[in-house]
Amino acid sequence: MTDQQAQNKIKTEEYFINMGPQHPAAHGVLRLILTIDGEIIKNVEPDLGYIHRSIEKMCERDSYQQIVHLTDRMDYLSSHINNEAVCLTVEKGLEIEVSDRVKVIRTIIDELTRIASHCLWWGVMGMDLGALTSYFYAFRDREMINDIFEETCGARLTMNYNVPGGLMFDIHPNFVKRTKDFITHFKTKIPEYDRLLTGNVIFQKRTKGVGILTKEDAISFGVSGPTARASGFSSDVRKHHPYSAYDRVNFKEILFTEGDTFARYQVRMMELWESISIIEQLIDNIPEGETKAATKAVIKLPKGEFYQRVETARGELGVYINSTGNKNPYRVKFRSPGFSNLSVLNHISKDVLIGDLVATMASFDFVIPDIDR
Amino acid sequence: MNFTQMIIPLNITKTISDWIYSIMPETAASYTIMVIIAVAYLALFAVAGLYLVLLERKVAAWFQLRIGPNRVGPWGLLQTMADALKLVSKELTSTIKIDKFLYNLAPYFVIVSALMAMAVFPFSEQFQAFDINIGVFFLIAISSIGVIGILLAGWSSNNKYALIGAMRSGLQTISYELSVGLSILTMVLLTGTLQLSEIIEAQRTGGWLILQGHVPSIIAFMIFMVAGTAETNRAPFDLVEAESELGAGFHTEYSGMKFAYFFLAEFINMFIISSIAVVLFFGGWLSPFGITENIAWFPQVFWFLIKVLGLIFLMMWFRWTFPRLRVDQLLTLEWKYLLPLNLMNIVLMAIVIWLNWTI
Amino acid sequence: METIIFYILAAIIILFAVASVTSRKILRAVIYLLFVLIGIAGLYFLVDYNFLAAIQLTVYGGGIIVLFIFAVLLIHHVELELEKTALKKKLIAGALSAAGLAVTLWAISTYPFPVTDTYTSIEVADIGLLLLSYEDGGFILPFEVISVLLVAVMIGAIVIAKGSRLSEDRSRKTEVGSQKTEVKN
Amino acid sequence: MTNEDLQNIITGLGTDLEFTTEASEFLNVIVPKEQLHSICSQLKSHPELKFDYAFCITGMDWVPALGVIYHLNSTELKHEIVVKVMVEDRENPTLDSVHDIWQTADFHELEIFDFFGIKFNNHPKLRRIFLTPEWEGFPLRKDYVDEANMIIK
Repeated sequence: MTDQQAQNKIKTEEYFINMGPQHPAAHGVLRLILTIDGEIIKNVEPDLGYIHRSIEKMCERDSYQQIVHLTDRMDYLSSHINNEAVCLTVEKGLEIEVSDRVKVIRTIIDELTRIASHCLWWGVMGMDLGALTSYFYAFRDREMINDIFEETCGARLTMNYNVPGGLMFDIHPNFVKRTKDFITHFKTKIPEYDRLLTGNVIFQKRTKGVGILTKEDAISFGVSGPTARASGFSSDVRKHHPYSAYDRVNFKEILFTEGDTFARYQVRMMELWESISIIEQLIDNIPEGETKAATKAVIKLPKGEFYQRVETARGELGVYINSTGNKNPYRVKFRSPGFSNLSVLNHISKDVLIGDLVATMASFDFVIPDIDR
Repeated sequence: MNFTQMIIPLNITKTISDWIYSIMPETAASYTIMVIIAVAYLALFAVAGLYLVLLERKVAAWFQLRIGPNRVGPWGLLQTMADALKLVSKELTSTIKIDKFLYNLAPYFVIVSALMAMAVFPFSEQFQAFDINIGVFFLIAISSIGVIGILLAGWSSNNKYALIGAMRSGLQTISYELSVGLSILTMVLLTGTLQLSEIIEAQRTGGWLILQGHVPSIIAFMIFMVAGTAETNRAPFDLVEAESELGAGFHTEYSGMKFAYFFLAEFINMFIISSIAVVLFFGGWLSPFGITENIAWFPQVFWFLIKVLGLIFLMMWFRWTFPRLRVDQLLTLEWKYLLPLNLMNIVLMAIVIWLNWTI
Repeated sequence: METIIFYILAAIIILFAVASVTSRKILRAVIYLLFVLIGIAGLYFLVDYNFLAAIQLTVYGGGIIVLFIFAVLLIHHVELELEKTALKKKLIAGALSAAGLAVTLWAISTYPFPVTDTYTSIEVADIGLLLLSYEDGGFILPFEVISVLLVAVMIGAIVIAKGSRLSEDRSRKTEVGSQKTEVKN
Repeated sequence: MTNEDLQNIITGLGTDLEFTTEASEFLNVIVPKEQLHSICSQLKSHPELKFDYAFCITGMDWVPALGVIYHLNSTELKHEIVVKVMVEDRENPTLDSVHDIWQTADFHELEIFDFFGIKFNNHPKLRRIFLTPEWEGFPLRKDYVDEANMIIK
């Protein structure tokens, strides 16, 4: 008997299993091809493209105003921030300076969007770990934000409120009051979230020390957003490359060093407080001014390359526009946070159980159209 | 034969039995009554299971800031009836490459073993179908059969998710059966009998067993509820059908009525676990402090059901609050914490009885 | 009535015993075996040996059959079927079974079963006391011996399951040795 | 560090490098494709550069050349550059993979292979990540034609 045979006396066999494209933990049409030994995951291979709509190709055909609304459909949970990214890029190209009012309103809505997105993530994370109640708590509060959005821009999810040069129209008269009401309400609800999930022993056991991502790997894999900050990688675009009104507000960049699922959870929970603080700083003194700078009906960007980064709820969204001076861009590339974040999944999911993979995936907060585009 | 101990509770049933005895010979009549009782139990628990489903949905809604089913019938009372009708009339789909015989057998295994256990429960002093002298042991025996149905369902579906679910179910049920058995044994030390009616009688004078045995009893009760929740494969121990990991686990490939059997069995099992707990810890049909002891017309079954529903609510509370455990944590909990604790608890209980420290 | 039930149970037992032996799908064979065991438990219930019946269900139904199913789950696929046995083997097995049946029937038919009129129901408490009694007719010695045996079995199982890892270092050393001898040759 | 300083350091890393800041907010470095891997690994390891974060990798079709644009950032020293590489061969374009330098390149190179058909040497598993394996053509190339689904102006 050779050594190999002696070690494999009890022989096991690896097998493949498809997680998705229709799977409750995939949050959309993400297909993971898992190689499993018993219940231990040996390899995770994402197979994408189930919801690929070729937005980058469509952008080459469309005018700059039309591109904005395509980006709603990428990361639909931070649609306003996506819109803003394109608008900022175009404004950079046209060298338009938008008014302070636009900047402040954009920032407030960005942060509201972030809260709404984190709420949904929190509910779904609980649901993935088997605590179904969190989902409904989160949706109760998210609905209030959606109502505010609906009143101002008519849409609840894919808002399309930004246009190159400003906003489509001014905020609704109720906007300030309702936002303040929401902030007062939500401040009492985050402790409730903590009581339901954060302090739970099972929850902590499921998440602590699971799916550890080191800082070096986070940088090398291009991970961004809360996922990266949980590993200690200071990647907040709002801090490093401030846009809109982020240079005039005080907020902390939440950094953890553990890099495990629980750290990723905590980063997002604490970001909720930071978002509240940002809104509180801005909501009382929205400056007066124009809501839309004058632009031509047909926007033509000068020849050149323009790159703009914004911080969505999931991480760094980069918009690269290459213009030849026409009314259509020559090439548009969206550097989506989800795509880079997904690439690290296989690396940190070796030799873990299926349950751990689900917890890790939940803490990454994937939105599949953001990955597929 | 113990079958003769079957006693009919209310006057109306007395009339029916008199009538049956009057129209046919005695042996034939007794067997007819047996069949009638069996059918009545079947119908009763099928409906009870359905209403537990409704209760769960209402409780869940209550926890989750919703209203819950409220359209079919008054306050949605007929909702699960409508669901059952829908499931009965649904087409039974299955994949081609299954083991047909075992695939079809599995749901019946699960539901029959669940229903068999119902026969021995004393709902009131006289309302008990089969007062077997090894009552508690019989319940353990029956519940150990039920897992076979789940294993068969998982294997014969020829589906990897179902197979993983079945494997998990095997691990879980075999492990937690130990804790269920040992915590029952702790209480049996106190009563000295396995017969359910005698266990309840022992609590008539000395108070409920959870008080009589104080510390070890309370520990035993806690372990029993944890292990019982695991036995019924309910959250936070629902790894068998963990929907975010395995789709639906062992019953991924089942549809229509066969799926409904699994679903119903879960709720009947929940009822069984709560009933055992009520008999062993909370005095079965005995009223608290004997407040309705002297009221002749007051149905004892009321107290039994109130207590059972209380414990069922507790299990639902678990389900809608806790996240799910991971499979290795599930085994760690049982083998490293519950089992040693349980063994120590038995010794503690023996000492308490030996030194006559019971209340 | 009880005779009717007995014959029904007997028929079930024989039918499923035959099915269990002839089935070519291994898990089905296990399930047929389970039915045989449940049938036997039914017989015990029929003669009011409730305790033995419950033991039969727990140990054979809940324990051994579940272990069988587990083994099958681990190694077998739904679509696999066992090989057909050769006619020669069939004949030998049939002859041996017939011989066994003949011996059993002969033993049963020649044994003078004493008929008693006194009916005693066995209480669980009596069984428990008897198991732990060290007087005449007590079972404390076999009880303890069996428990020691079970511990030995358990340790053995653990050693076999972990065996490769425990002897890993040793086997590595021997392999290094064998390589050296190969070089010499 | 200013773009001039960066340019001075990077000039020493390879030969035939072209620099431009025209029509772009970053310093653009155009690298010959043969030197791509060596320059990229030096960009990461050089103590004064430390470009450890490739925040965007874009496939490009400058008709007739195909190419890749790397947006690089140093998380420590906070400077950014853009590296461009071109390949003229449209039939069988091949570049060196940089996934061993920035692991994020693994997925981005898959995306570029999928849409531009640029093959990457030493890539661990080059496959079509978005499109089906039997898909014909590379959709983001300017000469890609799909008469059924594309509106051609």
